[in-house]
Amino acid sequence: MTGAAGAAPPREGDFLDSGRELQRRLVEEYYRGLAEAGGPQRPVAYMLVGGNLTEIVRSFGYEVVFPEIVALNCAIKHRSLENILHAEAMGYGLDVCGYVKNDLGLQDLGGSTPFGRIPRPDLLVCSFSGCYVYVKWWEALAESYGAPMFTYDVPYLREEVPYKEDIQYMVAQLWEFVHQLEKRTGRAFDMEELKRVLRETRRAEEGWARYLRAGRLRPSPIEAYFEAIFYMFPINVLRGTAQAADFYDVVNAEVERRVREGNLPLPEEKVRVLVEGVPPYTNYRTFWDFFRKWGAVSVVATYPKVGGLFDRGFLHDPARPFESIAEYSLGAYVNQSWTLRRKLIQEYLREYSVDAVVIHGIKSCRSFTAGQGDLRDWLIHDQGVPTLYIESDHQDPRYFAPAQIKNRMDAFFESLDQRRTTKAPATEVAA
Amino acid sequence: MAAPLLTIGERTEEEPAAPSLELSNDLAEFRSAAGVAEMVRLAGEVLGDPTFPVARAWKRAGGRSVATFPVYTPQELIHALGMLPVTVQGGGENLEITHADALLGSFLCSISKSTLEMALTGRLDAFEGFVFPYICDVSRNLEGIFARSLPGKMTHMLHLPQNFGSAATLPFLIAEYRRLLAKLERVAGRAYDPEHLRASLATFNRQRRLVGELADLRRERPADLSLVEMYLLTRLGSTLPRELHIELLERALAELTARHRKPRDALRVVVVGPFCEQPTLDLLSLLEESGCAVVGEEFQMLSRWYGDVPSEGDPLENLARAYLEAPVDIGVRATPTTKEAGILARVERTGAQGVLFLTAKFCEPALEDVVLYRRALEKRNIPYLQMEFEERSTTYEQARLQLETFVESQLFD
Amino acid sequence: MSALVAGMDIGSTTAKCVLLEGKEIVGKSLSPVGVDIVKDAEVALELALRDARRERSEAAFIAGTGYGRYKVYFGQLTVTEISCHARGAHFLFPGTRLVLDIGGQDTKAIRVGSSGEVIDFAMNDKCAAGTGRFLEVCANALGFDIGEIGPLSLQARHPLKVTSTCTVFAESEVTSFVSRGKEPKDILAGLHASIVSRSLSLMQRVGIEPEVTFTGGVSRNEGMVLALRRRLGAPVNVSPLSQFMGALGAALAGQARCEGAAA
Amino acid sequence: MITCGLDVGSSSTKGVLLEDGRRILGTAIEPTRGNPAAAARRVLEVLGEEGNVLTGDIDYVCTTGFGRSGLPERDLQVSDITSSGRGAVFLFPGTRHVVDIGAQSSRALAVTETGKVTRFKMNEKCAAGAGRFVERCSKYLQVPIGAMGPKALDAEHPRLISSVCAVLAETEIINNVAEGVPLPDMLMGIFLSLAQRSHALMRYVGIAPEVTLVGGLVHNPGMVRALSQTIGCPVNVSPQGHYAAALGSAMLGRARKLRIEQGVSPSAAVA
Ligand SMILES: Nc1ncnc2c1ncn2[C@@H]1O[C@H](COP(=O)(O)OP(=O)(O)O)[C@@H](O)[C@H]1O
Ligand SMILES: Nc1ncnc2c1ncn2[C@@H]1O[C@H](COP(=O)(O)OP(=O)(O)O)[C@@H](O)[C@H]1O
Ligand code: SF4
Ligand code: SF4
Ligand code: SF4
Repeated sequence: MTGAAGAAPPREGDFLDSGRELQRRLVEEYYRGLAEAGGPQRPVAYMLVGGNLTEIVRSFGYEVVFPEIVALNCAIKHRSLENILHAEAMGYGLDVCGYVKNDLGLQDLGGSTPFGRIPRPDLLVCSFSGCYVYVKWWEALAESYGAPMFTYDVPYLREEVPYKEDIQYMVAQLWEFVHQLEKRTGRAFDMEELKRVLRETRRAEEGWARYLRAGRLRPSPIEAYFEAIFYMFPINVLRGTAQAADFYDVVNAEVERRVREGNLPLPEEKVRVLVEGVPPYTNYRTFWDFFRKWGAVSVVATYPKVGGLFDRGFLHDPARPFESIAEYSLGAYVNQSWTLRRKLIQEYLREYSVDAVVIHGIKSCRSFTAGQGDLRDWLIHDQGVPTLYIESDHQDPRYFAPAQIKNRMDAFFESLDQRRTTKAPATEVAA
Repeated sequence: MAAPLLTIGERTEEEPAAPSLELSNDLAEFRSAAGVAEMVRLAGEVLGDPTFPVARAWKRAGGRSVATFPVYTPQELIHALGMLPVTVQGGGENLEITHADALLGSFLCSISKSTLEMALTGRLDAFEGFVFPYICDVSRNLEGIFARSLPGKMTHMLHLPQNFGSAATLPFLIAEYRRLLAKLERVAGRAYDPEHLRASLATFNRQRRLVGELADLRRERPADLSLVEMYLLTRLGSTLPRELHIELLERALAELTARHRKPRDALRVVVVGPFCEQPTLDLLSLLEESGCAVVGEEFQMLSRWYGDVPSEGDPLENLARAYLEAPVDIGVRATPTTKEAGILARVERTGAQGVLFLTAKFCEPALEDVVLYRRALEKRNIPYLQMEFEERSTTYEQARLQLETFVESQLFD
Repeated sequence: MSALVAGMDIGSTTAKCVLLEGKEIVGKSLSPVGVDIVKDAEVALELALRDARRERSEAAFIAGTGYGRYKVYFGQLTVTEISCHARGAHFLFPGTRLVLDIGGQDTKAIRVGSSGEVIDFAMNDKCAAGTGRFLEVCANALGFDIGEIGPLSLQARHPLKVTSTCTVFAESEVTSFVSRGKEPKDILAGLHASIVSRSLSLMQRVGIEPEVTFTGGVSRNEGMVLALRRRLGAPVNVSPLSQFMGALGAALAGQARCEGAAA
Repeated sequence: MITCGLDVGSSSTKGVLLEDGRRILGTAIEPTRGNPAAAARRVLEVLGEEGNVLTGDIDYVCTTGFGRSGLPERDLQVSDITSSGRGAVFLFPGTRHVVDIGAQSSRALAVTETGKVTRFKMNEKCAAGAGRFVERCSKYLQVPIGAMGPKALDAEHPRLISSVCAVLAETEIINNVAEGVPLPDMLMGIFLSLAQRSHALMRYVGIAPEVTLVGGLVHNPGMVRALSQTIGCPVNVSPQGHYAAALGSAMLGRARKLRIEQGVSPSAAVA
């Protein structure tokens, strides 16, 4: 699973606005800051996006590296293949998650990226939330760096209301983690500081949620997939800082201006799409173009929820710091059972007046993808929503076959078009 | 849905929940199996039939059974409620996949597809419920697909914890087992009783001990029990009523102890990887044909996850503790030791001359470990070979070539 | 009088052209596709015009489909082959609800509505295994013509089990069967069965609903048609025009566009 | 002692007559055409003529390759990976890494100074990167197979093939033609793509100089250049590299025969 698109410069057709500019600056600053991090003064913790413990780790003065995000930034910059090939030479098979290969290849090659050097980890925090590969990946990092690893076991979310025992288990682990950090850093845990950080977190989450909900408007002033992915960076990477919270204020002001001035993602919104799945970062623009060509705007997407379902009302609560962190880790999108994922999508379909669903399966990500075929079947047969399933990879450009994907997307949108024009009996039209 | 208590055979409610073996004639053949060869033949038949004849027979006799996906589920709980636990380990080489492909992506292991195919085509109708342990994302997600595909059946995703260093893990796992128990109780139509679980622990202890003896025998005298024979005899225990399996193993061991075949010259290898999806019997035979003697492997892990589970005290706690403390070192369980130490210890313990990575195609947990293992082996100059397999394959040219080369490279100098 | 519309399907192995006037197919052509697609398309059009005894100038509208559709520079409209096969099948067999199209490089299952509109579709992903090209390679390896293998497969008495349908390995798999003394007809039956099974899983994806219409070049293979009928346990529509279904659909789309413009 | 090595490949059957493990008396190659036994017989005939040796004078026959087990003439069979390692070291004694590209498979081998294989990796089930693909391209592009390599050397801006599937790669090539990509660029693109796939296997095994290319692709100078360019070091090639596996099996046959003569029990060997 993952995070947010990085420092790629905006291109014509993107919104050339303040949000996008600011996002680029934040990304650059973040990587600049990392370049100087490491060692006892500014120790570095590696963390996974899903169910992460940013707030706690930050309150102990750690800099946080998210290898998933570094990997996707490399992929957007067309730098993933060399890392992946290196990882394959190390012995990682063709079917191993692209993030893992991109990252471990990169690490083995010395950690230098187009944005600067990524520091070595002083601590590995493995939030086992939503993806089994996390455990394997962190194990590999632990062995190659000899760095200490903390495994934060997050049970799978199987009922809407979390089990009491699960929360207890996680809270107990968080306390153990805090004690470990105290020993490691020689600093005492400061609950007030954590609460302060959580307040910033909450402010960012509220802003981000507001932005996402703008997709309900018709026409939508936001692109809830291709644009939102850029805007995921602050919520996932900088959560807990004032910067992140301020960022969404800027973005939301921008969205309001768009609504006022009619500056929309596309001149004409022909199809309102829900997108499910991790994007093909290596061919992000090409993929986006395939939508634009048909006037398809994504008004809601599941992927931006991998860091948490803030738009559904979950927010960190400074009054219940550990409990709310535990609830947060439980509720991230891929940590939810398919039954819950289906339910969420069902609600999105209604709330965002969705016309069609596009599912992008990732060949090397089973966590997200295993079951998307079933989802497709459910959408078409049980929900009556036209749905397209296509497959490529998030990190490995060798698996993005533009001609084939384009052909499928053209056929799909063409058939939607055709169905709108042919007045077929209602029973036949699955929409 | 409070179904009446099971009345199988002559068991009364007061007795511990050991399922009766008199349940049907269908299993009579096993009881009268003349010797190891006959048992192996029957095992091949029963295990090669993706419609689960034993579970069907059990159901016909009025019993209920619950299927579990590999690698580990505390089947003792199912047993203690008077039900038949069965490990569903894929559909084997003869199952044709036409439905499951539509619901699963193309880059998934075969076992996930064949398991779903069996469900969609009614082959799993003998089971009342399905448990998927969190061994990987595929198995975990499969639960959600089953929940939609088989709406009338119980499905459960069992969260096997991965934090082995926390004081909170044991209480969590006990709570997790209780949740599973609650669902199982509904399926069984009876309440959990610690006494019954104690009895089940004893039965499973006995079964594990015998399986262990079989493995020891093979390690010491590989010529007397072929890999396929051992595999089938062991795997039989994942589908037969456990009491019947115990009977069979006792007889088999008695016969095998007297066997003395001429030892063969072969390369001693540890096989790493096939802990979940199972290779075909042909591939297993091929290992031996190409000159490998398998002295360590990961098949049928469930039947040897831990040693004896004590029955004094709270049996549920004992069961949870046994899972957590087991020194099992496979790809779907985070271990306290490093992978490097783990593989070297295994090679040393078994006296292996090489390591064979037999990874199920698309099995990510297995694929990721290979790298760490291989690094450790290279440091020590221990030869290894990595191959991928699928449960559905008919040609073995590639596999044969690689195996032969591997053996030749050790034998010629 | 309705206009003469050309539908062209530039596939991976063959170019097909259909000339449509009103509801009547007045000419058609089938020719191979090589490295010069543009020229091959021209040739296909010329051949069809010759078949219809018409002049190029008479063709009021040209619509293209198939992988080569963007290369057919003289076309006024391009449509994906998915909608074309649906339209074409609906035109010939109005009761069609499911189209199975097996061409040289891909297989598609298309669910269509009562007006011929596409409701859902699925295509082979990952690779070109189990498509028409696969059969060609196998036929070659066994020393037969592509037209011979279907009938031959029907004579099999002990069909073999074939799991790999990788086109590239087909040859060695076939040779290894031959060297094990297996009979060509049994091998062929196995190969056909394995393609049918693959197609079935694709059809499953969109939902199998009668009537089923089989299109694309591989539908000319009687062995495949029969194997498919047997597996489905239901009739399957096949027309002598099956390989032209895409081109026909393109012509129909072109016609609709003309009429739309006229109206 | 005269030993014969027969390499029954999926596309061609190669044979070598070796005297005392040192001197090559003759080589022969015949298309396999799905009938290994017949091809082997033809090769044996040609070998006899070329080496001026009667069948009875051959002391030992060792077979290798895809059809190794189907020949009644054999005394011993070994895998073609084991044997091509030996053969490569015979041809270039400094060899430590062998790339073997045949019709349907490519492999990378790490070898010792005696040619013993210490590690190897072959292409997976998907056959997208081997000689047969080159043959197909030759057909499409209507360039004779022997002319492809030399023509490729004129490339200025090679156009790589991205598709991993050989069948889909054909479509890509056809598209390139339609776009007017010059022939040498396309050809070199094909070889570079193949070289990249081999490179992945080689890196997995670990590349150590000297690197020797064996298998049918040795006849193709375009492939040789693409390979050395991709891996960034020179590659040994010899026309006899096509016979490496046959040669290696002749050597292994000799070693085996010597051991039997010295009275080592046959059961200890691989037969
Ligand atoms: N006469 C025939 N009999 C049986 N099969 C045929 C015949 N002609 C063509 N085919 C099959 O049809 C395939 C080509 O189908 P087609 O639909 O024309 O492909 P495409 O549209 O991709 O070019 C060939 O690969 C071959 O398998
Ligand atoms: N004379 C030649 N010129 C160029 N390429 C050749 C020549 N002979 C063989 N090849 C190439 O070598 C491949 C066959 O290699 P080979 O090692 O004989 O295969 P195998 O051992 O699998 O039969 C062919 O596919 C072709 O690409
Ligand atoms: S498998 Fe998927 S969820 Fe897991 S790390 Fe990879 S991309 Fe993320
Ligand atoms: S074979 Fe591997 S990937 Fe597949 S279900 Fe089993 S553990 Fe998971
Ligand atoms: S070469 Fe074969 S297996 Fe590989 S992608 Fe192509 S058809 Fe599929």
